[in-house]
Amino acid sequence: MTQSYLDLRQKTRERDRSLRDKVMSLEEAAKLVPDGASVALGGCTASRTPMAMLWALIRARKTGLTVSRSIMSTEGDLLYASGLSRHIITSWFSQGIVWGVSKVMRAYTESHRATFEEWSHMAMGLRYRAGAMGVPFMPMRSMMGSGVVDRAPGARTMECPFTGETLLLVPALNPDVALIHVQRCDAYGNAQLDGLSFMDIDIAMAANRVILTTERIVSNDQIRRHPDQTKIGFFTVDAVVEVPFGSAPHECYGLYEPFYSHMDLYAQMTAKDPDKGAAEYLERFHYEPKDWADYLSRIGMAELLDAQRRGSGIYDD
Amino acid sequence: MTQSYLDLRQKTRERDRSLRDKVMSLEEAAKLVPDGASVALGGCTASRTPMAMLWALIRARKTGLTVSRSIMSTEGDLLYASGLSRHIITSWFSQGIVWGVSKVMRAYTESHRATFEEWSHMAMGLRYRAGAMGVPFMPMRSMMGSGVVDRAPGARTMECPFTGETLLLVPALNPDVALIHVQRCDAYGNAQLDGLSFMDIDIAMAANRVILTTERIVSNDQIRRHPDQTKIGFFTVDAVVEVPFGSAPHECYGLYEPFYSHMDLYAQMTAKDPDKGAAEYLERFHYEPKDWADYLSRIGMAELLDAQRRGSGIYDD
Amino acid sequence: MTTEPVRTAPPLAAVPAYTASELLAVMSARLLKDGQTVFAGVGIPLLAAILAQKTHAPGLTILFEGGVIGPFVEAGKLPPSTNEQRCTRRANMLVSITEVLLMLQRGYVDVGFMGGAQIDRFGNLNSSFIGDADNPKIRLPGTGGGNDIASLADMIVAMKHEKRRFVEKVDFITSPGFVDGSDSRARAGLPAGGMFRVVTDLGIMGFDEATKAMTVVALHPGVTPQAIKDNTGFELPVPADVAVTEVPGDVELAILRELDPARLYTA
Amino acid sequence: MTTEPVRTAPPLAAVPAYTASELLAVMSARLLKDGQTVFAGVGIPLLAAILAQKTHAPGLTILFEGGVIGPFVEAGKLPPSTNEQRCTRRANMLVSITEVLLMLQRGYVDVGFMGGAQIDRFGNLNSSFIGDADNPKIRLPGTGGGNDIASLADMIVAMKHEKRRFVEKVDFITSPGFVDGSDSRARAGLPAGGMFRVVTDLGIMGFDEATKAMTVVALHPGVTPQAIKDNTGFELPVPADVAVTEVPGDVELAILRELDPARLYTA
Repeated sequence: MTQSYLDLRQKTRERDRSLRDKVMSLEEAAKLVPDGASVALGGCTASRTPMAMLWALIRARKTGLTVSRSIMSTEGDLLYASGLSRHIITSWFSQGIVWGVSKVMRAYTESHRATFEEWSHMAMGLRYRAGAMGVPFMPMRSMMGSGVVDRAPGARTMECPFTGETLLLVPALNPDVALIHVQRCDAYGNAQLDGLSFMDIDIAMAANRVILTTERIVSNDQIRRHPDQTKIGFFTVDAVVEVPFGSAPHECYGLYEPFYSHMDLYAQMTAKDPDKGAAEYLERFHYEPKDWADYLSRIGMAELLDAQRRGSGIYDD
Repeated sequence: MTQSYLDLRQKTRERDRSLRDKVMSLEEAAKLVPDGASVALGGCTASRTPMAMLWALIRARKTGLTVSRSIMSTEGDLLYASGLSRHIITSWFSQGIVWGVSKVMRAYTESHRATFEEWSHMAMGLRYRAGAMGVPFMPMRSMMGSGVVDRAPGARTMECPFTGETLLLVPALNPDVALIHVQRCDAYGNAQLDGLSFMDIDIAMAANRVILTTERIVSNDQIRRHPDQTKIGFFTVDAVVEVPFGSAPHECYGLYEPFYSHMDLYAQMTAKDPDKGAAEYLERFHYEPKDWADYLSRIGMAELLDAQRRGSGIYDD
Repeated sequence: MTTEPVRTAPPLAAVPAYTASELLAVMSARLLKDGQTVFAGVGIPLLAAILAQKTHAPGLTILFEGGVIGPFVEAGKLPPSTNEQRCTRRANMLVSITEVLLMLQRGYVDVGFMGGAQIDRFGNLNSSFIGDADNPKIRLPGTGGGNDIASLADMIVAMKHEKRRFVEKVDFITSPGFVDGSDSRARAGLPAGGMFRVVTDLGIMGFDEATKAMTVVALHPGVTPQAIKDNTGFELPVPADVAVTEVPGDVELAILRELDPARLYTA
Repeated sequence: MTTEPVRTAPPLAAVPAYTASELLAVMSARLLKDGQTVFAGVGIPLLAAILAQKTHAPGLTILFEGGVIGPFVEAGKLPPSTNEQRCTRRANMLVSITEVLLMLQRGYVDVGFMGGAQIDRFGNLNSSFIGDADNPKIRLPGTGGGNDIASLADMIVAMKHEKRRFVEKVDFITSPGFVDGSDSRARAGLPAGGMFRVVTDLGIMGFDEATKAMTVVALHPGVTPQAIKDNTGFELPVPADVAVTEVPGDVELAILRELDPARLYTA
């Protein structure tokens, strides 16, 4: 599971890491994710979820992915229901606290049709961080004494050679592909994030391929005016796709909050018969729309305007 | 050397970490640094050096400090010559490449009057990072095969339990006190850095006490308008001192570049007889000035204006 | 994000002036001290922390798992999770999730404060599985940062007091309390932190210094020792001289209702 | 920041059109390929990298140890170290020092490029001690990031070719080359990276694939095999069919002189 250093170096060496235009469509970017790949998602819960990219992968009928994220919300349900992934690695998995426990997650895991591999939130973060740093593990001080550690593949305790203390070592996570949605980046993939960065910076460094979706593509000159705001560097990025409202119905910091009515609709659709409800949801919002604008139209213009008004409010006094 | 977790926690627990006014004078802040303490310095080489705070400590005739920094420039010489510290832990130690090897460093180390403990630059960074994370070590992949590792106290190799590879473990560095100079912070110690952050964020998290000097104290409201720009949090900070040109004759990003003529003067003064030259320099610029403004006056107004003009130029097109 | 929300029924003791959730929030808030740093989950913990800020602890610092330090949440705009932009309102600092959890590990946090779905005699919490982990009756959302917080900070847990929630042994330890009691927590690799208080709609519980078993510290007005024992799935000692809490005050209740006018968390 | 600056005397071969430092910079620049990522020290390495950017490698990405990715240094404003604001001019990204060094460890850097004070047969570099480390004749500034770069990247070293600098065994290994030769570098825990080229005012050296000992790859115009051997403190093989480099071109020299009008690094 943990990649040897030489393997990791070799994969990185083979990538074209130069400053070059990487702009493409969602459909082209989807081709960069092979069936069966391990994929990490940026954002957290209902925030900066790379929804448009997942939407494209579901439409492309990809299968067999192993998908990791700090915390999974509705996108986790859709991964299971579409067959895009039946193995999810995360620390918490449900639509969100106000909507209670996910019925779809329960249906798939309790029937053993899918796996939810649970790690503590810090362990997820440190697994990505080890991957970002090019070392095979990180030492940490939680998870021990719990049932979580017993079920976490690869986690192991060690006696610290400096202090004699018991530490937990968690294995590096170097996903094949990372999908990250950002507020803005340039055509080369220099991304500047506003607000909460979650685990995205480590994920981008850890992955062997990075696909950025972005609300806006800006000029390289604009990026260079504030280089200390660049949080993901072009040399880690392999594809750039401009997708306005690319996290909908989740939020994108400073631009739009979650589309709450639509989130409620999703919860209602999946409440009674999760399998049927999720299938219907996928049909209506993923398979049928002719393009991303059509997807947004089906969510609804009033919803979009409301989410945008609330989103930009974070900068109001 | 490596602090046990319970010791580290206890020290942190005893600190008042609340949101409160911490503004004081250089002289008051100097009292927070006991003789013999281990002290980490922010910045790197001739950039954002906490020069004013060191100046105050030298004037307060403190002694016996163990001082660490990513890279030491002229402030290292002054630590040796003033007796403030005779044990320096760093990765590179000399005024700067253009001035060649430091004569003062050579005089003190070659005569065994002082110690220069050498670690690789990444090892310095990872030692602070381990300290910042609250773990006793970090694994890394350099220093091995060199003479540096043999002389680095506490560094040890391990066989990775995940990959079988040989890794180096470097021990956490949790300094008693960190001295960090920033462009701006509020009275509580929320600091926002522009440009290069060096190792300052990790140092602030790792230390058991943090003294910030700042070019300007701004309102907490101003900080809260851009919370994602806060790089050092108030809860790690114990003292805030406003000192304009607090890194002079070194640089502070976006505000002033190094005072090159003065740096040349220092090199000249210490070139022939390093002991005598450094003593004279200390007398003239550290012991004699009646206050910080007098120190700056002795460096010279024209020098200051020139450094400031060059410094602000980084934002010009 | 730690556990499912505490959706409580009307309080057992007949005090119609406030709901069980309001009682929980008020009692929890009073446990927080001015100047402390508290790592709070959404729901009752967040409400309680803001209530404390607006009453006796104006210098309380709140941390959210999303990477937020020192925010001031606006009345009527409670965040739906600790990882969304509403959490960042007027914050002092935003960092990554990993960084904010590492601050906890480094020791900068005084109190971890979360809700609970199932707890046992030694304060272990379960938010992962009801039934056998390999073949669960219910797959719950999991730990989130709950495990990290419980492993590294002094804990306050706010939850509804029901026999099915207060069990002899949790089905699964998601977030460790004192594990098997006495020094087993430290022996497992967790020398710092541990359960401090469990606040319920019936009373406030602490833990015996030696055995680390749960014990009652105070009862809410109108709650008898027998009532709390009857609602607990294990032997819960009630000292003869047990304290009785003060009922929620009008100011406390008014603040809570202003914060959560839609009654998302306090119904 | 890696080693002391290369302060060279006039070139041995009588080609008055350029200085030894200019020769070093030009020859080094030609080794860099378009699209590569190069971790550069100040002095000749930086000059060479910018020269490459302005000639055959416009897509070359420069990294500086101070935490700078993809800057465009201005002519006449060469930074005095890799850790000051001049390094950040029109950069794509600024990160901490630790992060930029970790990018190297993660494998994002193609080439490490630094100066050298003392090198041995296996490409080990010394910038720490002349003489015995416990009682040195000269205490040098130390490794900086030199050790990290040499441990983790494919290395180009630019330095003056003198017998006292090219020694059988360095007094102290600050930055490892191939350690004791053959597979000893990998066995020491350094499976990746290693010496690629050493560029001097006399020629360009590589390393034998099996033994990892230094060998001549090319000589500069006018330099004889004997001359390079005479200036080397160990047995340095020169193949019979050794290549000869092309003299620095007018454009290359013009660019260098525009970059460093004060001749800080090219005198």
